[in-house]
Amino acid sequence: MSAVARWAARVLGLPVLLVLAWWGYSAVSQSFYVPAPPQVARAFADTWLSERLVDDALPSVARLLAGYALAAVLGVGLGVPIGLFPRLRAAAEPVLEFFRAVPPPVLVPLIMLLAGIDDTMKVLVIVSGCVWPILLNTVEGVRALDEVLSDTCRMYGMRTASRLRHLVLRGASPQIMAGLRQALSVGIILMVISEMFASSSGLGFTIVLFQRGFAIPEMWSGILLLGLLGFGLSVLLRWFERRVLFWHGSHRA
Amino acid sequence: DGPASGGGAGKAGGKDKVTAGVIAIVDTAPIHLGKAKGFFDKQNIDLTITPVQGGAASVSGTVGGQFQFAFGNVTSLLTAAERGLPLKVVGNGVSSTGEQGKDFSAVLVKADSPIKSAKDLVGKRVSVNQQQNIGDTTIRASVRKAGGDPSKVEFVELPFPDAPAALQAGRVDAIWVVEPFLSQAVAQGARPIAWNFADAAPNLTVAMYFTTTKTDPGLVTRFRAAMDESLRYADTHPDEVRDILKTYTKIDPGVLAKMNLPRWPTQINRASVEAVAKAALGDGVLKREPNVGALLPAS
Amino acid sequence: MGAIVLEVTGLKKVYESTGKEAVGDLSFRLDAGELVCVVGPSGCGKTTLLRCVAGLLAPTAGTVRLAGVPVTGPPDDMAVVFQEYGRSLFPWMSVRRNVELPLKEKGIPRARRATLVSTALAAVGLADVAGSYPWQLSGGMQQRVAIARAMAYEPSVLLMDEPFAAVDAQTRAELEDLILRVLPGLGTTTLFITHDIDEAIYLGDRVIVLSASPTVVLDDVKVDLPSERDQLATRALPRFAELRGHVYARIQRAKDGPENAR
Amino acid sequence: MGAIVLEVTGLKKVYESTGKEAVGDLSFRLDAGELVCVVGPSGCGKTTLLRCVAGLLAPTAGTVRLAGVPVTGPPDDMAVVFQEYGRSLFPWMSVRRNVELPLKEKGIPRARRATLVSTALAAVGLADVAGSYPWQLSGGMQQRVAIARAMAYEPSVLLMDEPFAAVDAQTRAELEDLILRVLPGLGTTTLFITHDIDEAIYLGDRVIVLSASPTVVLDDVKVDLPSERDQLATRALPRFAELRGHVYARIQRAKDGPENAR
Amino acid sequence: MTTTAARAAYGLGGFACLLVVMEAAPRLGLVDARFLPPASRILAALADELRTAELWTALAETLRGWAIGLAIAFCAAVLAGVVIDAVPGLRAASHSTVEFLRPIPSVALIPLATLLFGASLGSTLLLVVYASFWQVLIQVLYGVADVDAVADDTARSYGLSRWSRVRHVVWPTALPYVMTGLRLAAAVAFILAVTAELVIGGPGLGLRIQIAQSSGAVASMYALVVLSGLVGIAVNLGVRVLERRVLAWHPSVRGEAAP
Ligand SMILES: Nc1ncnc2c1ncn2[C@@H]1O[C@H](COP(=O)(O)OP(=O)(O)OP(=O)(O)O)[C@@H](O)[C@H]1O
Ligand SMILES: Nc1ncnc2c1ncn2[C@@H]1O[C@H](COP(=O)(O)OP(=O)(O)OP(=O)(O)O)[C@@H](O)[C@H]1O
Ligand SMILES: [Mg+2]
Ligand SMILES: [Mg+2]
Repeated sequence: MSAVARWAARVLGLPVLLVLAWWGYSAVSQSFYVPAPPQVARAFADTWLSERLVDDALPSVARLLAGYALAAVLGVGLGVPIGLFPRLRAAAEPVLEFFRAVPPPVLVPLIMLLAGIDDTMKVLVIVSGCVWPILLNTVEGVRALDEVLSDTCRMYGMRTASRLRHLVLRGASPQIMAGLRQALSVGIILMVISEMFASSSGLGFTIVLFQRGFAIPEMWSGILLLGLLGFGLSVLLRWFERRVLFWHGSHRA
Repeated sequence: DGPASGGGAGKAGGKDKVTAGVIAIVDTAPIHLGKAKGFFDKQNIDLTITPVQGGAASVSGTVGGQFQFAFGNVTSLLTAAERGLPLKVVGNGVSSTGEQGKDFSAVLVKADSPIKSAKDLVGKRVSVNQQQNIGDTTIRASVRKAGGDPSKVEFVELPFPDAPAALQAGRVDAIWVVEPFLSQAVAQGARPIAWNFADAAPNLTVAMYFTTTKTDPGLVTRFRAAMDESLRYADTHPDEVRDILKTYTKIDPGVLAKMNLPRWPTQINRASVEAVAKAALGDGVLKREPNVGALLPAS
Repeated sequence: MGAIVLEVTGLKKVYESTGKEAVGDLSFRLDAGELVCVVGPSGCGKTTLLRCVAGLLAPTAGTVRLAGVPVTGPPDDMAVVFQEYGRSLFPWMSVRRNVELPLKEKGIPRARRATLVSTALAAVGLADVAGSYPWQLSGGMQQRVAIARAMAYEPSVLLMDEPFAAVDAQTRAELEDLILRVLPGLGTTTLFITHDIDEAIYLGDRVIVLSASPTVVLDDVKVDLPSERDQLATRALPRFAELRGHVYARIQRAKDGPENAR
Repeated sequence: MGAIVLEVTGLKKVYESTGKEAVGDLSFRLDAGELVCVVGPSGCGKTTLLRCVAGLLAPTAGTVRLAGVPVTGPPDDMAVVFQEYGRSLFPWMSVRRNVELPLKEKGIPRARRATLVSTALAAVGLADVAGSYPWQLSGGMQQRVAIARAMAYEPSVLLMDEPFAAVDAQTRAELEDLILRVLPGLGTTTLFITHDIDEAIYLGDRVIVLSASPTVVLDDVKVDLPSERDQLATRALPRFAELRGHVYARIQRAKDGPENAR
Repeated sequence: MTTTAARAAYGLGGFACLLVVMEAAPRLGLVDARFLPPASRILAALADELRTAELWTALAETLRGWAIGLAIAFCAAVLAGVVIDAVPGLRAASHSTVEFLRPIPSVALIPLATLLFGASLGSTLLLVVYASFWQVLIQVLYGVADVDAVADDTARSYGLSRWSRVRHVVWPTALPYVMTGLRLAAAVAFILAVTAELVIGGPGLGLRIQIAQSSGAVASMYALVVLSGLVGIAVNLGVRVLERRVLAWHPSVRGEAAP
């Protein structure tokens, strides 16, 4: 009982405080754009506890997961060689930094030009944002590999494939996990942005539509859903992380 | 009044400091022109024009007290009013020419497209810059007028600048664009099949200037006066309009010289606003019958 | 013994980051199957030497040849026990997997691998922690895992850098005897760095005494003790004490640097 | 000697991750100013004991008291030399800064700090690498930096975990004598873990012999040698050999675990 | 081995490849040159742009919002990360909130931003700070978790105060992560500074992009995008220089000098 209560206090304490603060602010400001929590809750129930969840949210989440997975593969796949070879890094970094600084609202039209306006485009938009934290963290994680450990691998004549698998990926995994965590929320954000273009359904599209239609409680309910989605996915990621990083100081029992 | 930052209203040298949130497009040429001509100074208004990107931002900026006046299209304003936002229209913004083939807004298809008229849009994919807004409402009007079933048109959102490329690549069947993209796309081989603003209502009022119900009525009157003068001047001096466009847009000079300009009458076409409201209600864009009378100014 | 396996000629290493000349001018040879111990003061360049021999560090001058071939990268069939034993184990692998991985790489079939691993772990007294992770072990146990890994690999050349530094006296004696028992059978040529003079004499066919850095070879002592060695009997031999005294005196002087070397 | 400084009663430590009972039931005391050496087989729980005494690990049962006060976290005025010397140095600080940081924290004025740091570094023979970074040093040099840091701190309780494991015989002897020379003057009470029995007897006022884990105290040997010690003379005493033999025999049996302890 | 000059040469080489691709793709008809002009035309438009004074004021305006926003976000996130790590239980208590707030897109905050600040610097700052704050925070949280147990024990046993431990042990350990966070946040902050101007209005580079976009001036639009990219490269160069200074001791940097 008390353990459950303590757990609940830990997980829910801060959110409850924040909701109360929001409530207080909405009561004081009386602003049209800051509805009170009950209003948002009602809007949430009306809006999302319906077929909308299946029609709008599910396809969005599917695209999000596809983009995220692709970004993870791409980020790690590129990050490892870039981290391992200083010359490749020197050559690739300016180009990558160039693309990294291009804002999605102008990148999206370019992607539309090349990939059309359907799901492919939306997935690519998600990839285009998610890949950076994973890539950068992978590169830095690979660069920071323990020298004694990599010398050990070299001494025992480990082939490239197994060196990648047993040393590089594992050794860089704490930092890669940081990148994966970053990318999760970036992915959700880009899911919304991608649906601001060439869409007629989707979670992000619906939120933007609410926003433009001045359906403010509904818009906040959508944001609430995004937050819950982020939280839910992060719990999954934490579970995964605990399995991957069980050996790391931060996770040892 | 709102937080200190942003261009709030205030007195400067006996003049009212006023900030207007306005999209940097062809439609808003009069306010730029009027400012350049000193029409606002004449009304003791020290006007700052702040570019905004769309209706939602101008509405929230106005409600938040950042702008005293802003520019928004009819559907956006009707939606905001339906939601109970305390908005009040000041005066006309921009109107359709009402002439088929000579308006500033049209639905285009590829040169070799089998689509010949608005009726053929049924079952097809049409791009609009924003859904549930004036674009799809007026296109449905075109389809209805041509005898098609407007509920069977599929809309996707594409910003105007990106629409011609999507059309060329065959990713949509038709696009809705306004000037200068209209002239540009036509020059690149696209073919207009419907003039949706002209179809929707005779001399459709497309957008209006608005403020909040809290703004000082004296200031509103003076702004209206300056704005009306600007509209009249713009409507009668198309060359100066084309010149002023060079200052705040980057429209290619070749396109600029040839493109169709909208009309800028000072009178709001109430009937057209009510028609749009009715159509929007019918299409489900609006949920309730809006109180058009309360939104529009008395005269 | 047999042919020259390892030949170090005029080796010199200057660390660029500090400009420190760690190794001055080293030359020596190892014959096939020999076990040669290297002693020298702390910081004299033993580890540096080992890393050059292993092909992990490019010498500033001089060459290292293995079976006549100049070493430019880590050679095949060589195993190393690093001084930083803790960092040389994969924290994400169990002890067993740590020992097994190089064998897998070498292409040894599964059944043989399992035997090699369990034999090696049992030999270092860690049979019961095969499933543990390195960070669940004590320092000495970690070091023994590194030793087990090297032994299981059955290398033709083995480099060990103070491999018994973290184990207690008795375990150390057992490990010394393990080395003496196993390596000759495999024909392994071994370079064994230690700071325990008794150990060097007890284990080695020869003892190379290094000076303080910049390092040179101060002495290359042939250990003419009976090849059958025993912890109590061998160490009690008068010749053992003699050699010990000799090496000790050499090292005493070694700390004063290369000038006073000879 | 003086009052009881350190009192370990019924200490027991079970590592939860593996369920391993590292320390079974340990009780002993240290008087003020005493230097007590702890020997025991590899993996018996010496480091675990030290970490419990340092307040870094919560015991499963039993208590550690320092000057009568139960230890719940790292106590004031205590210095530790860790077995993993390499990881206990901060790679982002020069050697000098590594030694200086705890002194700064203690609030020692700058001038005195500088003296303490340079004295300590000179004492361990590292005066000339004060500006280097730990990763530019050899293993033995790193270990000596850790020792210098502890000595400069002038703690009232000093815990050392195999502090001379990585240095050569001669340096080791010098460091032993350094300890014997400096600590009594400071009145420091010292718990010194080693696996070198000779060293334990040479240094200690007492030697605590631990069994294999789950650890118990196997023997607590009073070293009744003259308190003035000398590397050659003391080690040559018949009593030294006697004590050595006694402890060695104890340890021999220790590996068989606590059942066969007494 | 890889000296600064060599690195620069490699970097230029890589960039040249990009330009070749960007020139070739429209010319070979892989993309429609009307919608994506070849690199030469984009660069010519960029040269034209660079000659106008407005561009430089716009750039300065954007960079101002970027710099202020990044500085606020960075300091706040580092502080928050360190506090979350230092106060027992706070990490667990804040986890759900952090994970809830992080995925909220800055674009969704636009109404709130315009409501509070209109099309002023305040709006830009709100969006910039909100987006880049999390990037740094997460890196800090992972970085502080990377502290070596022995190093931390050492600090604790020598009686280092909590603050000293943060300063001398936790912070240097987290620094490589923080530098990555800074690089991530710098780009995100720049992207949001531009996007905020693009979406809300407000003077700056984003507004110029938006005007070019809504005027159908494709080459100018891409010229401005290229300019954003170049700014990104410059920022990264700066962070790399900083990194070589503050992480000189770290394997990732010190290894660079050695073979
Ligand atoms: N990465 C490095 N950068 C600069 N100097 C170094 C580096 N590694 C070692 N040195 C220096 O080279 C010298 C020899 O170091 P090395 O590690 O080879 O000594 P060692 O003989 O193994 O000593 P020990 O017995 O203490 O391990 C030392 O003076 C050390 O400071
Ligand atoms: N983090 C841990 N998790 C689980 N078991 C551990 C952990 N640390 C140590 N042990 C176990 O506890 C026992 C005692 O370890 P400890 O490090 O105290 O030994 P030690 O006496 O210091 O040995 P050495 O002389 O080899 O350093 C060992 O069996 C070890 O496997
Ligand atoms: Mg060494
Ligand atoms: Mg230990």
